[in-house]
Amino acid sequence: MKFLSKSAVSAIAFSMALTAGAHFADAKDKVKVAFIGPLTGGVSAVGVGGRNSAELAVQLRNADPNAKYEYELVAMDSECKPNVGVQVATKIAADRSIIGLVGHYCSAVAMGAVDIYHKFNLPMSVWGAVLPDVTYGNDYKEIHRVNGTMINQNDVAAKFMTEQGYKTWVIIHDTTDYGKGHDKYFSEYLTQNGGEILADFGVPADQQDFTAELTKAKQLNPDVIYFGGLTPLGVRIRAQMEKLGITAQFQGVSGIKSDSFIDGVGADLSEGVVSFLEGAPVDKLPGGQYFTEKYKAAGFAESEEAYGPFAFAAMNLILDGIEEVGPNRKKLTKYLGDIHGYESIVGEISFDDHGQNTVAAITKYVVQDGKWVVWEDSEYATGKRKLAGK
Amino acid sequence: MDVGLLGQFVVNGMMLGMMYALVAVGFTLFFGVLDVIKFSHGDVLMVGTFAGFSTYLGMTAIGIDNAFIQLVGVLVIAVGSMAILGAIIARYLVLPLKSAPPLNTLLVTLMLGTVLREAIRLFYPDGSNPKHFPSLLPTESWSLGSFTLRADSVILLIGGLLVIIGVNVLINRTRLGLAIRAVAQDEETAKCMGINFKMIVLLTFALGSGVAAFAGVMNGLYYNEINFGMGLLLGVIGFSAAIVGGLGNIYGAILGGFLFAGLQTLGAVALPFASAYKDVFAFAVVIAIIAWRPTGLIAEKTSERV
Amino acid sequence: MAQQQETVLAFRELTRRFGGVVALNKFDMELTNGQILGLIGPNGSGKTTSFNVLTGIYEANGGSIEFLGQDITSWPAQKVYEAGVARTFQRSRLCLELSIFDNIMIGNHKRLDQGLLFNIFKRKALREQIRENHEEARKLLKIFDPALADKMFDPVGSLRMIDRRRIEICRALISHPRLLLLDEPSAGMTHEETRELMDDILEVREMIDGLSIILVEHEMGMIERVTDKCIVLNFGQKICEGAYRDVASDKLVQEAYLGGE
Amino acid sequence: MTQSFKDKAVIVLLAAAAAAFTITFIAIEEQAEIFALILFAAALVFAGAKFGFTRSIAQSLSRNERLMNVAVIAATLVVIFWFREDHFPLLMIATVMLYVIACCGLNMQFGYTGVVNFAGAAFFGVGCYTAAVLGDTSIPLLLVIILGGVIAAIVGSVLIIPVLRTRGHYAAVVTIAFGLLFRTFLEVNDTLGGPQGLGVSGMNLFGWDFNNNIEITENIELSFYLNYVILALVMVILTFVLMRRIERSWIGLNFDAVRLDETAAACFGINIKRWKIVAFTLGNFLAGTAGALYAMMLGFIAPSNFAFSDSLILVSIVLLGGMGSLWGTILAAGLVVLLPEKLQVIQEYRFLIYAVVMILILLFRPQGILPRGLRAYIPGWRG
Repeated sequence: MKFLSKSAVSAIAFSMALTAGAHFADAKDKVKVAFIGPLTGGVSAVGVGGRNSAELAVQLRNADPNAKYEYELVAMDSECKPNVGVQVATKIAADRSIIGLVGHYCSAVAMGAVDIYHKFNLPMSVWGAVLPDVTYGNDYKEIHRVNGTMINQNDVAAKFMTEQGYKTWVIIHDTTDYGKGHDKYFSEYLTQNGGEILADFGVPADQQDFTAELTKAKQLNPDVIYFGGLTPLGVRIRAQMEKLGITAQFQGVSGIKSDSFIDGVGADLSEGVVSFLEGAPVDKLPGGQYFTEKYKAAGFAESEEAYGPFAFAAMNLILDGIEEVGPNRKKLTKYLGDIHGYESIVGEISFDDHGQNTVAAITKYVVQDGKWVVWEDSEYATGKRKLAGK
Repeated sequence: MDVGLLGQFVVNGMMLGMMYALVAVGFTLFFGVLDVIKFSHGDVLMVGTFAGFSTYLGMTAIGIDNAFIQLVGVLVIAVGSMAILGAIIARYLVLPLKSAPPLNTLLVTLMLGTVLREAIRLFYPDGSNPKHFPSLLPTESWSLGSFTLRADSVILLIGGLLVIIGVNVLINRTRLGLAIRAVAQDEETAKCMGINFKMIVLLTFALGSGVAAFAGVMNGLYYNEINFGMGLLLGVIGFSAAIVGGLGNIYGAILGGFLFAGLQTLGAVALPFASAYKDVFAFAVVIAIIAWRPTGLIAEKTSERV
Repeated sequence: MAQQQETVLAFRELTRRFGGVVALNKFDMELTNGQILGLIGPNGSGKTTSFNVLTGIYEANGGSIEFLGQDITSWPAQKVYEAGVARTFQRSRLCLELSIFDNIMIGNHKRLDQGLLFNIFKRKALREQIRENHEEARKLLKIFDPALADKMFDPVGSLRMIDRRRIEICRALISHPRLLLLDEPSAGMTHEETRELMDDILEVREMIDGLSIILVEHEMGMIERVTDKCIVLNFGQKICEGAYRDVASDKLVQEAYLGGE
Repeated sequence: MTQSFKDKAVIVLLAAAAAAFTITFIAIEEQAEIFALILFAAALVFAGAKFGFTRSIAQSLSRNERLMNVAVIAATLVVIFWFREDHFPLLMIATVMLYVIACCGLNMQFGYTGVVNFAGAAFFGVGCYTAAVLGDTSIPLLLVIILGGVIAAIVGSVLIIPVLRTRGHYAAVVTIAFGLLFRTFLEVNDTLGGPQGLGVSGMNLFGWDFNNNIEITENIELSFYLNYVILALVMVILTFVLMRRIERSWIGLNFDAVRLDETAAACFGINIKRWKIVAFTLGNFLAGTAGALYAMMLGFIAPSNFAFSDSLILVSIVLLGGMGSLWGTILAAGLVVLLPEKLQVIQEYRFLIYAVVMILILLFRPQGILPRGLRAYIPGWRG
């Protein structure tokens, strides 16, 4: 970006020419990559976790003597607001020295920003936003997504829960794009699978008190309370269910699959809560263990949260691409377009013609003794423990 | 709707209303003595709750596990530290701006709210995630049909009521209260009568902030969950409640608090359209009430001389 | 001098209550053209209230007000002003942040073009109007204090109390009212200043044709010197009416002031 | 003669310095440089006030208003031209300009007339949504911008009754409640895109597509944001002229009288309700027009842009600049929009720093950065 005058540039060029002789033989070219996520505000925990994970990918790559380039991460805060998102997206996209981007947890921000990436030919991969339209709502070849959409997640969730024998649901969702999207797709798949929705409550994402909704839910006596939203609200609803003596099964979405959900609710109340997350469980994959260890070793103050592994995988994908085709946006876009069967810490990645990762497997989780455990490995699957109402 | 369910809604609504009322009382006190709105009130509540939470963690760490002692410790530390914080805010942010336009105070305290919120988010260990607040009260419950009453809810309701009564007695029956009322009536006259104006303002802010901290701990005990953003909406609602009730009047604040809780509950359960509109409904009613009673339900006494 | 006898203002059984307190009780009063009426009475006897009811700040609970042959009872303040009643306030109510010129022009509202389009688009005509009114305000202010007339664009907040009083009176006079209401103009001023101020007012009266004045005042010297007639109020009720000398010697009046039996 | 020459020299130098400062401030990215520049500016301002330069400069400026206006526009054009190829700085400059327009609207409301409005972002948002909905129709887009303002004014009329009946903090709650209600409504109601937001078509003026880069020659391609910056600049100038003309007329006087003393104003025939309605409606109109162009420029809008906190940003610009002060608003808008952006380097800490900076400014300069002066009906004329 040429912010400063042309003469300044030539002056710099001149001085660089003078010092060129001093270059070490093994000095690598610098390449910039970027990260965008919500680093302030209500969902900043996830954003900071994502940023740390992306940062980790860059650090590890820079520590690798075989890497061709030295990478620099430019991380930006979208505040989870579309207008700010468009601003930072423009800033990053317009900076030609940035080759690739790992961006967006908030779908509304991603929706506003994709046009800009297309306009500036900046290849990017979404690391957390789950709204299908981010990839399917356009034909931009620059846009990719390593995580699955809420469609896959709810498809699996609806099937799984009806298979467990549950019949009736009360849905509570927040009124953001995230919660409303989940509500829409889960309702759709649940009806297909024969489940019945007794009531559907939309609540603002900053609501504290759910006793009114839950009292009404209690009267309807559903088998399951489905919550479409993020950890903070999920914690409140689970805690308040207890207050009102609601014994129904609590079912969440990917947004609550975090350790902070269990910390917030406490081990007792979180026991038996189920949720669903795209991708294979991190610790099951060969690289996953490595990620978890390295993340701990890097000494980040904050946890990586549910989507950290995706940010790590997406960043690695982009770094691999740059290593392969060089620091060139168009070539990187093409490289990403051809990704098929790429091994990552969240499982195999294959992009379809919309840049959506198709093999984003959905993993079912249940809380057992204060930990998220893959359903198949849990004592619930073996029948040793039972979900609520079974 | 059966009676048990109705009872459940009433109890829930009262709980919510009590918390709003406690926040609104603070707004009304500050406005009374200084004609200012201290918008960081909700965030002071949040900081108070975190102070209480830390006390609990600290006491557990040193091996004090008697729930009652813990509760007392949590309350004392939370209320005490917020009273000090409230007085500091009054001394260094509110009083210096006394002669500036009133909107300035509002903005400064709003910014202070942001500072408090961000500070907890960034500097409290894992502060950006919700925390599990312990149940320190007995959790026995009685069920009657669809009506469940828990012992902790009852204790909290009574506790809240006692605090409100206590504040009321303090304002109306004590020398300190007399001084606060005198300052609220007319600052100049109060000064002439030998009342230490500054001290009264600081004490009032300490009182209001202490009440907010109590409401925060109550919030934590009731919902068993606290987070850095909990004060923001609570502050806005408390402010609206104080306004709807009529600023400068404790009964107005209580009325406003319960009214707002009632509207939200009503909006969530009884509206013919989707419950997601309940806040739209509650705020629309607030606007309508203010249009109808421009100085609040219990009108503020205006003594403007022409 | 037939014109002198024309009735400008008349109260008929004017009543105003605040809760249980009767601030004005069936107040009857008449004021003729060019007359200066002194309204006296102890604190809280209803003097200022009668101004406020007359100028539409408070509504009357009973009775009527007639001004220049029109029934103006319950007219809003704006309409009363348009009809030709201007006033000052007991506690000075100038806009301290604004300049002297601004404050006087607030009083000139009805003679200025208030159209939105005129003000935004007809800048030339507006400037002309500004210059003309500036000249007029200057002239008026000069009568009170020539030095003030040179400080037309100074903020009022920087002035002394007596200057503020002068500006307040200019604000009331600039629109050529038929009736001027002066609410304790001497408050906060020395005897000398009060005397000076009253002389200025008398001078202005000569310039505005047929200006009547009602003066609320505690300073009896002033009342004695300038009023044609006095009315004494006590607990909202008229207890005496007549020339100052007669009123001052009235037994009821003395009782009211001394509070004795 | 020398006096007037000196004045002119001062103005030209000042404009040049301001342009240079703005360019540097926007261009630099390094954390240390940014802080150094801010400290430098603060020191300069402080020294200027201490040694009385500020006063004599202010006098020079007020004596030559016309020249000053021209110089500011020229300086702005220099800044714009400097960044002609750089998308992001132009986007930020246009954003600042549109915020200036919206804040002028608020200034009309509570800077002049004393009608508080804590729902500025909501009225801005009405403009945005108008552009989103009408942008795809055959209505000329320039007209859509005006319609954005008109519809914002119409939506605002819902609040007129409560706003007229209340004062001070009570009026504040009316607008706060409306702002919250507006955002929740947009999120819950799907007809306007719901929480996912809506795409907005870009500006198109007589076949000139604003969203295409301007190719001058093969090597020079100007950023498409230049289109928006120029249009925004035109709108800012129009707004500024409107605000100035209103301020320096009997209407401005009426506004001030209503703000400062309603009772006295009423006793001198000023129709309180009328002028409050005029100010409230005009203010919302301005916010709406700014919103409409903003939406076209960003190309995408969603409810979370119009939260309470965004309204507060608008209010803080007005207060920071100095109530009713137009130049102050411009300066404060630049500061409030650019500072958090500049602080991106400190990422999650930036709001903490930003809030602390705001508190310090308000504590030490409660009347705002550039307090509004006394009304000068005719520039330079003092009777």
